Amino acid sequence: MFRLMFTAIAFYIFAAVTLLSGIMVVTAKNPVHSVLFLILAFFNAAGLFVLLGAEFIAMILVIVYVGAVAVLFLFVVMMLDISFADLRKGAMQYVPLGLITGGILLFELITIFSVWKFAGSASDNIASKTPDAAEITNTEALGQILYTDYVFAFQVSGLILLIAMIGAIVLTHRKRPGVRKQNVADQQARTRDEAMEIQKVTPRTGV
Amino acid sequence: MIDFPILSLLTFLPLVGVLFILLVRGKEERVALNARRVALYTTIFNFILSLYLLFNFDDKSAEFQFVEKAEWFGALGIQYHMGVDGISLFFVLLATFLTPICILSSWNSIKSRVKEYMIAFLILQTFMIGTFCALDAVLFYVFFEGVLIPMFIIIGVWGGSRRVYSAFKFFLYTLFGSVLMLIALLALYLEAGTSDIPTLMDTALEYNMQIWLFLAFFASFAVKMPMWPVHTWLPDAHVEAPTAGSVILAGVLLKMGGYGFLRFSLPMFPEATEYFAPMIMWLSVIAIIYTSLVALVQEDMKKLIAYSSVAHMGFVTLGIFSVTTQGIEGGIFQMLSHGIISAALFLCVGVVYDRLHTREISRYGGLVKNMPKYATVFMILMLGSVGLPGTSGFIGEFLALMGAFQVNTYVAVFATTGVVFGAAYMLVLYRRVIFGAQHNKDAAAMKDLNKIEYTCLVPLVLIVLWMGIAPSYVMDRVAPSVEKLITKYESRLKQSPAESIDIATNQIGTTGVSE
Amino acid sequence: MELFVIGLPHYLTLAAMLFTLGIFGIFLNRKNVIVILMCIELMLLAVNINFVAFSSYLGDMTGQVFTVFILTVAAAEAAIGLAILVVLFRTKGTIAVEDISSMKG
Amino acid sequence: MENFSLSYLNPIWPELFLAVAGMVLLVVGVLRGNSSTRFICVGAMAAFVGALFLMAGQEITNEPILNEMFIQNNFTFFMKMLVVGGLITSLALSVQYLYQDNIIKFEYPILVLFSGVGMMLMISANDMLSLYMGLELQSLALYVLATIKRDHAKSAESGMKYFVLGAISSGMLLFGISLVYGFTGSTNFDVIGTTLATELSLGAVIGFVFILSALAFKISAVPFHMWTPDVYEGAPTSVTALFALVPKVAAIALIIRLLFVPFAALSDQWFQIMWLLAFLSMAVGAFAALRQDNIKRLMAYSSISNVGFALIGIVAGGETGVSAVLVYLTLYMIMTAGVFGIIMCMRRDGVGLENISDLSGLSKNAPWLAYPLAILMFSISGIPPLAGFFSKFVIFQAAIESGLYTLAVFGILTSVVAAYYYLRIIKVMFFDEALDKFESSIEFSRKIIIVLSVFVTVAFIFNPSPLIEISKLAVQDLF
Repeated sequence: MFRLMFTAIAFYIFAAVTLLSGIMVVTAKNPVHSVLFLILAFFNAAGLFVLLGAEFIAMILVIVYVGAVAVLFLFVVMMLDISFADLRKGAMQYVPLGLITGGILLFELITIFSVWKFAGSASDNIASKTPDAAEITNTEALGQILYTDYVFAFQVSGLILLIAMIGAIVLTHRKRPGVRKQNVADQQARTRDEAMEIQKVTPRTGV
Repeated sequence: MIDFPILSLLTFLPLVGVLFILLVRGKEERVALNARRVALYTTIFNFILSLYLLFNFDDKSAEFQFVEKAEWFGALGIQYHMGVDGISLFFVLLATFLTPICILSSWNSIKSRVKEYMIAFLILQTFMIGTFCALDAVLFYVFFEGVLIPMFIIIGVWGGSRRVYSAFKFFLYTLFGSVLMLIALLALYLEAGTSDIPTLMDTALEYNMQIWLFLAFFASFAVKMPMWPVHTWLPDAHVEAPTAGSVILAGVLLKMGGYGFLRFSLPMFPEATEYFAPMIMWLSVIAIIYTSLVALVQEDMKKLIAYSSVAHMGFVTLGIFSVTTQGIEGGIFQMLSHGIISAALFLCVGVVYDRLHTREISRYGGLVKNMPKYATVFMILMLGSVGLPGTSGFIGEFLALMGAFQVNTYVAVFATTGVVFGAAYMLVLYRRVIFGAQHNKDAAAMKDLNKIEYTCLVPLVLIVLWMGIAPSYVMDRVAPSVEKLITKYESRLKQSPAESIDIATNQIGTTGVSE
Repeated sequence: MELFVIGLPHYLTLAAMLFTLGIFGIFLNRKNVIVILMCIELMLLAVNINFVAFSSYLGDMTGQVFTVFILTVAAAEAAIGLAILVVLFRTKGTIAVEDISSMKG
Repeated sequence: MENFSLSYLNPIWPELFLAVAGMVLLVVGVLRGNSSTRFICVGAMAAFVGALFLMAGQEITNEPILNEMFIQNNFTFFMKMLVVGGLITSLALSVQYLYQDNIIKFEYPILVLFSGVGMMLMISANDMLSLYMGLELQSLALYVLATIKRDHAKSAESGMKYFVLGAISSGMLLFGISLVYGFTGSTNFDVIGTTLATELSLGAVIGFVFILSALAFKISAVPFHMWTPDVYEGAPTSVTALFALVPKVAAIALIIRLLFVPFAALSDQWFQIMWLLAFLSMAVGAFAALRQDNIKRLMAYSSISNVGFALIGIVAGGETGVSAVLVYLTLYMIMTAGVFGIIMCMRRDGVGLENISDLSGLSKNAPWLAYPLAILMFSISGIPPLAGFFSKFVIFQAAIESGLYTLAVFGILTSVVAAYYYLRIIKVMFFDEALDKFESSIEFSRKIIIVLSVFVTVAFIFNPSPLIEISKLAVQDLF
């Protein structure tokens, strides 16, 4: 009973904070605040994942999302010198339209969930049954199928990351003329003849 | 009978000419001259070849002759199927006959982009002949629609000042009609399981289906004809097109509509034809009277002749949709006759236009003094157009009216008044251009017909007279096919007495659901 | 007591709300690309909640595996999106989306 | 695992080969720098050709492999051939353009190559997961390609728009997938199909609608088309050519597979959605194009209306309908390749031109460009005897056969409207006064593409059967 209550309370807290910070992401005046609220939302979502027994995902969400993606956002927001005040001008004119669209969508989705029912055979269709948590941890369970059953997707995700890398480089990398870089090979290849010049200096004439 | 594929040869020979013209290189003037020559020789040779068709045509038979069949669209069971019967024979000849004349008539008047011009005409000829020979509905459609491309270019590139507008109007009007026909064609194909025209003619269709298909085909042919009230593209196209373009437009392209009625509408949708015939006959009468009146007030020679074309085509539809032997034969004869006469009339306009660069009637006058030969030729043609006995025009109109009389007296009476109007506007035109005072110095100084113009016009005039005096040569060949058409039409009507004429309750218009 | 039984519908409702919020945010911040990108992240978060919840309630690992890949791809997507944003800012000096309509339709 | 042998991977060899080739070329590019761009382009084309041969030599298994995530059958074979052919074409068109427009980046062909891998995986997907991964692989590469002319504001804008809307659509796709997964308990196409066939739940339908709208974005079907004109206009022309040729084909292949394999049981639902999409796409594509002056925008709207026509075939369904779609796509691709080849030749004083008015009087200056373009325009507007007529013919035949009279009549009427704007291009070229000449240097590969495209367009009438028969064969695996 207590356990149930604890779970429920935890769910409500996590859910509420996630939603509220989500709202703040959308409405905050300063994008820096948006990013920070996004991070908060991710943290709380990670909490929800823990409640659902998916510790690994929760961890990844924190590490990848908070650690990398959100920080990347923060970095870009701060790097670009944008006058954010201008960006918000006229934003309010879309509120009614957005509210109507969003409202309808939400209403529909919640209606569906209230009549929620798995397909009768849904549980027969399970591809990879979740192993008993007492025997094997969530991370290990995931690892066991990620590199075997899902090796195909795993490889493709590698390609996607490669594309992301190429893309980021090709779009933003710029050769800066005038920046001197150390070239170890050149340094090593220097000979004494190149490096030194011996000149005879006669007195009172200078070099 | 014969083993070599004469119809394919006739159809595709012009394309060989195109190849030759494409190969012509060198200085612009040389290229132009060679292009003209190649085009002329090709088309003349094609005409001679088509005479072979005429002489070997079995005038006792109502069947399709010179039939060719080959695999084409195997996956869908659509064949390359060509053949002619009495109805189409003379249209093929009309096309082969008028094209060399067109090319000859533009020998001097077309100076820019001669090469392209000749190519366009040769391609046009391929499509025209193909349309009249095709015995497969899809093949027919390909040729029928393909005509738009060269014609669009001819009007648009070598036309008058408002050529762009006219070319677009021509193209889009005609396309609009024929895409509806495409849908109907597909429905027909699926209903009957074949697109073979002879087979389709023997396929009995449901009444409601017939009504819809008839309307769709009608949309296409009526625009092409053109019938009132969808005729408005024609005056524009005629006025702006170069002379040869007008000639071919009036001479051959308009006939495709009438030919389509005979080939598709009547034999395939007999019940629908019976249902719509009275309406179409009234439309024809309106066309005859209304456009004649419009023609009466025209100041532009080409526009006047264009409107007269619409009126003459009214006689054609009147004859065809009377569905009597005389009516249909009259309709066909009228089409042939109009093909020759209006073509020649446009050439006549071209003759003076080349000299004075205006088509305004009021700018001319008293040409009889300085152009006596021209006046003579023009007179014969004018009389032919009016329908004077002894010219081809008379036979066509007379037979068409006879046919109409048998079906509906009122229609015939009203149509007859059209003949009077027709006489009026043509005579007015003739009087104002040929007689009267020579108030324009330039017009008075114009030279008479030169050799090329003479060569173009004289054969046409001779044919007008010959067809008027001895129509039986043509009629004998047309008659068996028409007879067969009528017999089939009537037997089909008897077979299936028209069921309830309730279009509203049928299912065709609503969207079905896929399986 | 009903209130304390946290079932699948709770998670799904939360996810639906987050998803809707993301779409609403895109409407609201039509001018500000960077917030739009964040809204997209919110949408993806909602999707992840859906997947993990389903996975948990079906007793199936597939949903979690899917989430792992969504996270990976989303990271790549964010990297590209931000790179494009930087390019846009460098060429135009602004990231306002409305300026993007220099091409008229 | 102990029984694993390499032959197990046979169906996926072409993709593997391409991915490895891409990485090798990437290394070469990195070592040799941007001066090797032309070489890498040729290398990428060679890799694609190699993939074509590998595919041609493949045995058609129709057995899902790799945890049932990947399938190779006649249908995927046909579509992949089409996609790879389109990619080779787009690369062949772009080599000279890259140099002329100063986009000398060796990453360009590599991104094209990887986007190709993504499309092939997407077509072969037999699981929601592999679908998503393939889709993202191609999308990410295409986002970068749209932006690749990075110091050019329009290119950056178009990349941004494409990216934002693409990301939103993939969010919707995922949401839909999650719902379908939840309701059926599986992400596998076949399992979803059998589950939905026995039991239909509202949730799965909603999820499916989300998936479908996301894919409607990818094929730019109205009302998800807003991005298309801007992206077409803003992206460098070679990228626009790529967009016009390939991704839509892949996306339509995906839609077909989804509709007829996992969601076949929902055909009553998707019938209405697709009907509406087809209807709106044809209408918007035809009418919005009327007031365009930019030829790339015009082609964007043209592609929207053509997607509408292709969707008619899907709505019609059945073997006839789907095979008609394949014929339609093939011919549309061939014609578009020629059109873009010619658009790329529109250059004066080192600047690429995009306005229709720039074509003025082209028939006098450069008949070897004007006549092909005129032929292609007549063909796209569906005038016989050109190939475009036959593509419309098979589509409308399928429509009539399924009793879709309203859609067919409406479609054919919009095609008349569309004919107007295609004619406008011809009018400008043939009836208007001539301007200065275009730059005359046209690379051999581009010439080949234009000539081939025009040749097929004109000569298709002589033997239309093979394509139709092959496409009939290809769709048999779907039913």
